[in-house]
Amino acid sequence: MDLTFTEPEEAFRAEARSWLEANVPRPALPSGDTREGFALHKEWERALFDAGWAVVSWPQEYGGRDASLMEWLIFEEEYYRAGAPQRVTQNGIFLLAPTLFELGTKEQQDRILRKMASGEETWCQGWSEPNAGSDLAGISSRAARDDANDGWRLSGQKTWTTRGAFCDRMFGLFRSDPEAERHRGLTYFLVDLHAEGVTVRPVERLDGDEGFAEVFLEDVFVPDRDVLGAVHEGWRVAMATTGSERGLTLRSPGRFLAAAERLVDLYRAHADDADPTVRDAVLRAWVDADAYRWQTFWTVTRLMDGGRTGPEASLVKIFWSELDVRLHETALRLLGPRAELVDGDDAVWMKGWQFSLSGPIYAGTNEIQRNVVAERVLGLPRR
Amino acid sequence: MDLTFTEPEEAFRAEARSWLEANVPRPALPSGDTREGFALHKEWERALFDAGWAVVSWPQEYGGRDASLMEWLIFEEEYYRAGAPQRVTQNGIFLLAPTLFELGTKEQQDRILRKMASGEETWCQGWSEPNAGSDLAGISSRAARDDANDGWRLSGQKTWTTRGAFCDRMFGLFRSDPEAERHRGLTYFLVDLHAEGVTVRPVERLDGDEGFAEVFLEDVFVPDRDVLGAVHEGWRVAMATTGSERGLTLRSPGRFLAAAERLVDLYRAHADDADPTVRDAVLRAWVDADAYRWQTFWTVTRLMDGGRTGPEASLVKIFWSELDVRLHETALRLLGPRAELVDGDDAVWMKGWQFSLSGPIYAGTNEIQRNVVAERVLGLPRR
Amino acid sequence: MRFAFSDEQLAMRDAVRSFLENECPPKVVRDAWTNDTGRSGLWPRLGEMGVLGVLAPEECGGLGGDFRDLVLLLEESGRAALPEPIVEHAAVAVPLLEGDRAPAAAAGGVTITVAPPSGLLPYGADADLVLVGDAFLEPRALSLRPHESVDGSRRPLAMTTPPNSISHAVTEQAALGVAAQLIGLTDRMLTMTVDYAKERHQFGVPIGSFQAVKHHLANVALALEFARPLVYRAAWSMAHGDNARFVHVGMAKARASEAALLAARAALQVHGALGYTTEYDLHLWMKRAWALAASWGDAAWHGDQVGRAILDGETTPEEQ
Amino acid sequence: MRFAFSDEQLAMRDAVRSFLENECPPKVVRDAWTNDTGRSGLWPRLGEMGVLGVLAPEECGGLGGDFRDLVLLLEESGRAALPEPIVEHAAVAVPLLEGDRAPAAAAGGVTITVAPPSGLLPYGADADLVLVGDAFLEPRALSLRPHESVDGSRRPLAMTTPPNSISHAVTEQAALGVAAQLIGLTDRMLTMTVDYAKERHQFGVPIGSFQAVKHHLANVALALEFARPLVYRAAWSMAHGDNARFVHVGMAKARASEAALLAARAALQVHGALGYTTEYDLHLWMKRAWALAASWGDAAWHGDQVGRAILDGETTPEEQ
Repeated sequence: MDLTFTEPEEAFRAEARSWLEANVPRPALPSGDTREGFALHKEWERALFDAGWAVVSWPQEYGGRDASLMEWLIFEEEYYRAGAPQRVTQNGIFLLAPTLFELGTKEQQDRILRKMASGEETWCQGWSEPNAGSDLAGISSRAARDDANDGWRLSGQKTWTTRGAFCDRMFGLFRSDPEAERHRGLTYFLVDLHAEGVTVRPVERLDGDEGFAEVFLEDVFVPDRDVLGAVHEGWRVAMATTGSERGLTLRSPGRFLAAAERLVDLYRAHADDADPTVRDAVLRAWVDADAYRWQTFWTVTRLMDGGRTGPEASLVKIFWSELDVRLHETALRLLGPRAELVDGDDAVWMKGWQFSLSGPIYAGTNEIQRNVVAERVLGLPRR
Repeated sequence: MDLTFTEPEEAFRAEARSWLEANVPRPALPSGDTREGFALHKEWERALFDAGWAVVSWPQEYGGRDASLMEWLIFEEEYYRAGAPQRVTQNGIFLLAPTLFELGTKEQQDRILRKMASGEETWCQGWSEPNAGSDLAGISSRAARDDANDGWRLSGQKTWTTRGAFCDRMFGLFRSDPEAERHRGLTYFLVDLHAEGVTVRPVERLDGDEGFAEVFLEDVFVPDRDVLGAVHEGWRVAMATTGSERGLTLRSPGRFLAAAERLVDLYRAHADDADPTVRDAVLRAWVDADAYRWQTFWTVTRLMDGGRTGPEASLVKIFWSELDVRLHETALRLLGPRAELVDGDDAVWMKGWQFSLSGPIYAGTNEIQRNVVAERVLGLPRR
Repeated sequence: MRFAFSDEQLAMRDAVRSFLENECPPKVVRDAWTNDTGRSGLWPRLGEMGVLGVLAPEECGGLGGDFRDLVLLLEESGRAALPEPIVEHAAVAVPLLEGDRAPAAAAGGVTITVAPPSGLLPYGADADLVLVGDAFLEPRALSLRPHESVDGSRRPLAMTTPPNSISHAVTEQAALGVAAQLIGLTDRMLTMTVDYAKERHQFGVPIGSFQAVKHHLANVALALEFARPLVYRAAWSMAHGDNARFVHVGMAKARASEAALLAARAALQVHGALGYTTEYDLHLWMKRAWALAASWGDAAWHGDQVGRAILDGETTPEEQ
Repeated sequence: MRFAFSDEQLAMRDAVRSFLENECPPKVVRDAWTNDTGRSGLWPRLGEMGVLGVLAPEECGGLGGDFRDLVLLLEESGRAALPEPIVEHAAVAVPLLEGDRAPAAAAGGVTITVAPPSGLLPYGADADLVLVGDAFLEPRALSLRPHESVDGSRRPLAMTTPPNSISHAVTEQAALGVAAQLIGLTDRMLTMTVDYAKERHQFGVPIGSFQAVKHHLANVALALEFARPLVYRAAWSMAHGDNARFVHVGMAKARASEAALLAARAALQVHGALGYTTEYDLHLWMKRAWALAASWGDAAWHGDQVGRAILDGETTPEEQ
């Protein structure tokens, strides 16, 4: 056990920090969940990519620098510490890419990964459907075989696709075997959102941004080369990867460490009229973020020794999502009656609060995640 | 709406207060959940009865004074304010008596109620069995017909009977129809614990008192006159009464108002070294008790206007039991490292803490109670 | 001791409830986010019904009532998320008015908002008068800056210099009025969510049959059940002129604020992604609850007031 | 950055775990409530194994190790609810000893307890020496009054005059040692309860299949998962002499205390009436957790220490 960073790790941190200090846009970009903001964020992603910071843990051939998981964590800390923009490429990089690395063909990797990393092609996810939310196996969108054209024809509706209104491509599951039920007979497709038969309707989120979209597919052609993994094996493909090889999660500790520091600053600015219970809440948020940091170093050391992450990932998702809610709730308490304002400098907290509220809902509600912990970590009966 | 007490109510309060001030034993009696303490508490119950305070809300013929529910609440406030002893007769008075008043025969009422109220005959409940805890319908103790002697023969085992080792009689459900299942085919019996075939084994509780007992029954004869309500209808009998006519609950606000006042005193004694979060916890406990008081006045006014209590009783049970746990937890925080001591004056808090922990468990765990609220108050599907 | 409302009070509550169910459906609340005023257009009719003048003397066209007569009506305004400064106007300003302004205010001919310690005037842009300290001023007499609220109907105007002193009476009446609205908001969010949990199916069953969902909603019911009597008790203390009314109002506002915030959290969590869109109505109630829970003293501020009385033996509220 | 224990440290942990599983089953803990000493009788063998002398220099018969080598062993002592003053002795006293007392202490030939700010000496009745401030005194040199603890094995003796000053080092080593024990207690209570929830049937199914039970236990797993690394990190900070170690120990003790109290609550609630009897073993762990969570600074006290550093920028711990 040695909890000091190595010289190479320190050097990596220093390089990241100085580049970010020199390049992070000031003033901050408008929300990337709006059309204008999204375009600006794509430019930022291009700059990140050109400097080799877009996907540090990827192989160099795809625009990465073969960084270790520990270095990836360090980069994330520096990225959020610098107040750098949100990552509009994240769903491709963190959700699709690990699956591509593990189960994609070399042709798919070569064709897709660099453009994904540079933001030239932006990806959104197409998991949820009106009747398949927490219960993903309820998917009813269909894929019909089109032998004549060596491909498939997709029809159905996907919903809650984040930034779907602005992205170029979508990955998702479709029912390729109409006979099969639940988890069986699904295939993992990569869909061009500019293709014929695709209609995208933006949906306004709690904070007013059009961060969601409904995607309607009518007889949309997808060539065989855009099937990821084996036909009818989509569920296994989607669940196969933990993503632990090239980046643990969409929500590494760095973002919460930075948010906790900003919360402490806000507390100091309001310390005179802050009541003692809110002081305790500020401290809890800070300690939560630090606890998440050390739990992550603990996990990453195990992974670098060849371990795998399993259902413990559910513990992590519950922890960061609820920490994020408490952290922003505490900020609003500090702002008191001015918290309701959505213009002015402090408005970032109300926006962050609304964003944080999605954490316990998406990617498996925390109720489902607690079931997973109980059943797969603790071994309680499924029933 | 008039939230002042009427002159008769004030007079009733004054009379109760002065009698209690003159008669409450000093120093406090030892725990009534020990053999010696139980005997002393029976003497106290006798004194209460002789002065007409044992069962204020009962008819005079049974030793009461026909007090209104509001007066009963006032008496409870005064009783706990005076630091009077625990009521070792409570399970008879609050759990069995309401059923006797509603469904018992005049003969049963005349034979049982006065002796119950005076403590001459003490009652314990025989609901739980080793495999029937939260799931009361899992009862397997049997009642076999004994026509020759106009009665029944009971066999089986009851557990967690509070003060069962010291009580004279037990009320409980037994399976009188071996063919019937679950809630059907049960009969409500009144059992003499001194009868032949009864073996009582004391069980030590968390706090070291032998407050529980296991009751083993082997072919115990019970005459027909000790069947309460109709044969095979025991479940309906047990569930029939809300007890709202003559006393709402084992745990009226008075006890928590008094405990909250003692907590405030404890806080004042430790205010210098108490941290701000514990101050907030003390205040919450006090406000909880006050909220319970006003919610009860609200409910009782409705009842006095002819309303009934229903599943809302589950809300009340959840509230007082969790308030009691938080209240005592807060006291232990104030005591800090000295909280672990179970000798000396402050030990009442550790004992009270351990007692409070039974609240969310007995009489239907709070998990079950929350289901009841969701299903029967809010109307969510049972599944 | 009789803790219940009179038949007249309940009848008036029922009348207002059905009026708002008919005239102030979610669409009206939603439109208030985008129309010119942020308001419902129902103000004069609320005046006609006597809602605005409950606390005005009869000779001024009011009902000559007290807070017991008003509290249930404010609760209904919360249940409907009525986009109006009804607490500021009917619970705070009207009883203080003199002269011919009183009848106009009682009738809904004018709209009055009140300056809280923050100096943020809700519905300020469309108000005819503003109560600042103990003076009724015209908006143009003040230096005001427009702001946007997370609740698109509130349109707060910020005073360059917030009022330096506000009477206890104003704080108590405003805080209790808002507490009553929060109770109504909580009740409505709970009902909306129970209805949704019965309909929405996942894993082949209604989500309301999952124990975790049941317990979320049971906890909201619990908070509501034990907060509501504190609000009604405080209404009586105000009507009765009880010396400890600042304590009773403090308990009411603290617990009502906590209940509403809990209800909003549970409602969103149970609704899931659907509740996370502005196309669904829940957010209108949720955002109102966020704004009101923090206005006229949040749970911590009132808790502090109560603590000074209960733990430290103070007998008067703190100066603001 | 490498956050893992060495193979040697893990091997020692495994050895101690299996030793305690065999030699310190629940019956031994239970007997300690009623025997003469309140102890397990395993002290000399713990000395032989080197557990007591981890922090003693090799020339004194110790292992010359640091807190990284000790923390897992103390966690095991918590898992087994070992009724011994092992934290006071091995984590606090041993490294401070000089002369020929050190070998004896490392070997388990003597037992040393430590006076906390409360002046309550755990296992004081059977101790050979007491560390008071910076002095090792014999019990008979002190004026002591026997007390009963909710944990029948602890047998605290109260000093008539508690120590007026205790070094930061002592507080930090004791608090971290107790934090490690609380992690072990939490882990064990969670395991006991999971096992029970699998076996116990109600309504025809294992109670562990009810979502409310699942979520109670998932919450304990959550608290444990994020408290444990804070304890190990603090162990490294102690070994490394990190200037902020008082902050790291504070976070560790605060979160370990909260995890253990949560685990005790959940364990009892899931066990129901069975867990409420002293015939069942759970109470032995629960009561140890209650006692240790409050000793050497409870969650609030350590939270205050951490707050002074993080929020107020203090760089040294508060004087006691």
